[in-house]
Amino acid sequence: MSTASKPISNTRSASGIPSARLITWWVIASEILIFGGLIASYVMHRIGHPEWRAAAEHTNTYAGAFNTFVLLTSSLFAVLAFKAADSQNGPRAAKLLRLTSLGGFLFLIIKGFEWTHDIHEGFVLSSGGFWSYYYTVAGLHGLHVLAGAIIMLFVAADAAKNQELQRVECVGLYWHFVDIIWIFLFPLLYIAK
Amino acid sequence: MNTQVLHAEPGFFRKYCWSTDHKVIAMQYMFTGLIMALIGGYLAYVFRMQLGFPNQSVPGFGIVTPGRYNAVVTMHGSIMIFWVAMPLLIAAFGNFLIPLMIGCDDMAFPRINRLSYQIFLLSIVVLIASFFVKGGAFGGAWTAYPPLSASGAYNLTPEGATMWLLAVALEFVAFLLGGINFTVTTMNGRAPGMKMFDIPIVVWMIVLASIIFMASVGPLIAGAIMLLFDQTMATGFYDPTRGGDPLLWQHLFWFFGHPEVYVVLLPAMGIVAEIITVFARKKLFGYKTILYTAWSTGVLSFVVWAHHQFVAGIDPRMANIFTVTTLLISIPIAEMVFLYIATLYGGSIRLHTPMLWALAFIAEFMIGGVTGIFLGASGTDIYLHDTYFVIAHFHYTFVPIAIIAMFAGLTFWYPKMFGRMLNETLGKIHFWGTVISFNVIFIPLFMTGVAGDQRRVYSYAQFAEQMRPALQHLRTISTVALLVMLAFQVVFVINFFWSMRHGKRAEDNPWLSNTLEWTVSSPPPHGNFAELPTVYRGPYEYGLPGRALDYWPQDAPN
Amino acid sequence: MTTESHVHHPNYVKVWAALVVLLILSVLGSMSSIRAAVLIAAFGVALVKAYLVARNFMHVGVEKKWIPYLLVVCLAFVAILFAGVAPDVMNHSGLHWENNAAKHAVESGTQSAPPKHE
Amino acid sequence: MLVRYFTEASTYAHNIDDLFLLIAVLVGFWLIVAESVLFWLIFTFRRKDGRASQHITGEEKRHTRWITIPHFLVILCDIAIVIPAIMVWYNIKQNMPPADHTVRVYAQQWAWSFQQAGPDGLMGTPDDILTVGDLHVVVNTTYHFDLMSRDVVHSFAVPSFRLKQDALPGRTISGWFRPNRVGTYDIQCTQICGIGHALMAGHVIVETPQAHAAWLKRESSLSAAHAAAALPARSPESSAMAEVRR
Repeated sequence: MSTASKPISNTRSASGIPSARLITWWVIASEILIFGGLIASYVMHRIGHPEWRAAAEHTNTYAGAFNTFVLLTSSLFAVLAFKAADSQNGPRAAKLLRLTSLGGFLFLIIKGFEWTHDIHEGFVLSSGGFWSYYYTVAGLHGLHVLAGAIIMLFVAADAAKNQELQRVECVGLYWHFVDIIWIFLFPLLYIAK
Repeated sequence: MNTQVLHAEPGFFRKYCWSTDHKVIAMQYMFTGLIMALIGGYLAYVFRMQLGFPNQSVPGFGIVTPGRYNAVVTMHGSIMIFWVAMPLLIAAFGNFLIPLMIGCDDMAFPRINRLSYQIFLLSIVVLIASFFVKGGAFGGAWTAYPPLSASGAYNLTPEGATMWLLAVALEFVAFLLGGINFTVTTMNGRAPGMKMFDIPIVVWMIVLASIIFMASVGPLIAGAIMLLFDQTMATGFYDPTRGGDPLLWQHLFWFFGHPEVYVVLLPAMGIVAEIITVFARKKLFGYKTILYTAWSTGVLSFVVWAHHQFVAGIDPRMANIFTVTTLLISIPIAEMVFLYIATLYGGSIRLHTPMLWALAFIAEFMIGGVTGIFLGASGTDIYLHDTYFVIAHFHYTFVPIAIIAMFAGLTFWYPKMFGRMLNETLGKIHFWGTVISFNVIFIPLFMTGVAGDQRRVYSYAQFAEQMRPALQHLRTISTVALLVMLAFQVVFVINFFWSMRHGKRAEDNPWLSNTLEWTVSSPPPHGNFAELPTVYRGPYEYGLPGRALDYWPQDAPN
Repeated sequence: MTTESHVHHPNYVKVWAALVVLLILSVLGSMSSIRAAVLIAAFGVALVKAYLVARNFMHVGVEKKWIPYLLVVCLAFVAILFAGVAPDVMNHSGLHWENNAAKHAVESGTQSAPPKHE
Repeated sequence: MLVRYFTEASTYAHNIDDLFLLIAVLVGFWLIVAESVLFWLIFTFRRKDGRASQHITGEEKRHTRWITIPHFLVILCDIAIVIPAIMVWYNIKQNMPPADHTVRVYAQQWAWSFQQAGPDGLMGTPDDILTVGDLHVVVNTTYHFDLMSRDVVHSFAVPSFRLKQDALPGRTISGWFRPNRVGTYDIQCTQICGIGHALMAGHVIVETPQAHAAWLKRESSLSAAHAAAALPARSPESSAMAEVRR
């Protein structure tokens, strides 16, 4: 693998930002609008329907808080991986990225237990307005976590061989963005009752 | 690793089906888009026949039942916008032109580009398959307003509705990937020396369109997920009895739906700009002003969406805000058209086929533009909303965009794409046949619209006031004109394939143009440029006094 | 590829510690019985946390100026969407219209406090 | 101008028609000017041997004024359109003149039904007149309507009244009209509502007060028996009907 076999277009950087990072920013921008549209819809319904509070009481604040902690910590590992990659320490970056990915999977496992509990209580996707939004918003976010955690393993495999280290930063940017979405979902779904 | 090896000649499969070459992907998009245009045209033929000659068996289709009529109308709208206008104008021309025009060897992310086309193809497979499921294709109009679209009990096409929604969602993903790639490529991949205002307008416009698309489609993707759950998981996002709201979908849809108009308009404007400058041998009048108008159109397009919903049950006070913003957006668009017309002043105009198409675009688009004012003004929209006036209006914008400007671009860049010239005589026959019959189709529809014909109705038998004989004559005229227009497309198909083998061999720069794509051989080789160019000036230096040639290519040092 | 670093690396562990403290604050805030306090604690803290992550982990401050502008413009579009849709969807009545179904749902939902299991 | 294509049968119909004419004149002027200039330029600057094209950047003031002057004129025209447009809109959709009568309009797949007060003049009493498909109204009388849908989105359109309003399930949307011409006029559904969309026709019958009184008398003796089993009045119940359909 050498940069020579990539198209020149990929290596040029007329804007001053490398293409890989630039496309990550554009992806984040478009994701803001996808999540933004969904969250805006949720918020306007939530304000208009005070009776949803009764349903919101059933969400487990501590599970949500612990998941926030897991994501925040994984974000820390992601940014430390970037720091390692920045100093050309591929193996260390790979190790940290795998920890980040582990955090992502841990998040999903906790989410799985939480949802199993909710479903046993009788709250499913179609149990009413709040639950529909609860599962849809968190589910869409969960899919992003899953995708990020898997992509990160591939990036880590390359990084371990000191290849494509610039990708460590990009996948990290994406991960922090997913983290920020959760930072807002946590109060929206678990605290505002 | 598995990145592709450049400049090596790959096998047939890798070359045409699994290629990451932007030109091959452009051709894939183009041929797919043209095939979809044929399907869309066939559907138009079916429902126009039913309207022009009611209740007779349509040759090549059969009896048009109400259910089939709804499905045919829905699919015509969806296909023409999502699977014809967008792939042809943005994806095909964007893929072909952007790397060539900015002087670069490929897209910034060739494999994402390939993935974009593959997802697009998958969306078509899902869409076409929906014609053959139980209940047939979705019949709830391309706007898919719930609760009609949300419940199979209402639309009677439960599987078709879900597949339609999936297909549209996949198409969105494909164009998000493609559009972001275009944007990054243009921002980063430009040849040395090409500054922001040296980029050809068509590239600017495709990139702006991609950005507008990206910014407008997000909420609708979210909305589509919710509608999908309403259809399949018994949720109630749009169900008023369960805390949902059907208006929410309308807002999410039109928040995307209106910018979408500009998503396809801007690339068409870009194509026309390239062509009129080359064939008038003129510098574009006010290059920067055109860009500013395009930007302001893009921004304004996000605050006008509810003019599609004036009578849809939104609060009537909101309509006043949206009337003002809607009329506001007419200002930059009018100015852009003025600038195009002004470009012709002092030119030396050659009326080759591409130029005819480009000029026809300007002339016809103006009709579409001014008739929009009737609909943007809330007072008249009360009467005209959901009548054939609306249909005639937006076809006077979409046909110039997706058909006329597309043909303009196709005839203009055909020599570069295939290395041969198109036949001029056949091209002109096709041009006049298409443009004249296009007007004969839609001018009668303006009249039936103001005479009260409502949309999406397979028969007016129940409406005494619409059964006036004069109206039926107008509908029949329109249908016959459509048949004529479709027949003239045969001329194009013959010209297209005949010229590909037997046309005159094209030189590198047959139209004596300035932009970089004309400096490589026709068709361009894999990797485009033998030596990557450097840019010294803007793209429209024509008729410069004191020079031997009346054009000055961007990459010529002096 | 990127040999020279384009960012200065702050002490990431400290930032993380601040984020965790903020998280604990918002959970503690949620125990308050004053609804306004809960909401302010929750969303105020969320904004601060998002800022910290964007600033220190995503380095938006060091990135080219237009990147944060781009993100802000996207947020502005979401705000426009909200402003245009909320009068119809969030409100349940307006000039010459009334959302009976939503009002009915609010009434019956707030009266029958225990949620129904399906 | 519109009256040539469609009868005017309500008091505000001519407001819309006048607005249509105003817009037609203004945009028609611009369209003709712009198309003429376009074709004039095409013919004047056709390629001729020995005449080279000029180099005009379009950035000098003496050139840009050919754009900026029309630009400001377009703004003026926009203002000249937007003010009357909003006035017409305000008059029809925002400002409701006091009603002489109220009628409830129910849309459902695929029929219109109407509920009017019976001889006692009160809505919601057993002697209410319920009709399907036909709406009987008195000429020169101001009506308010409360529009409701039982299933999907429909649109209540009476083109001769220049009236159009979507009916949304779960909502009651009000409006008004004042017929001023005796006759029978079509009611259309203008929002696609399923396979029966084209069958969803109705008639509004504008009558003289005498004819209306006679109709009322006939109808109230007929409907007294059916009143109890008739249509539900409010939407929660009707939504329950929608639930049953699933």
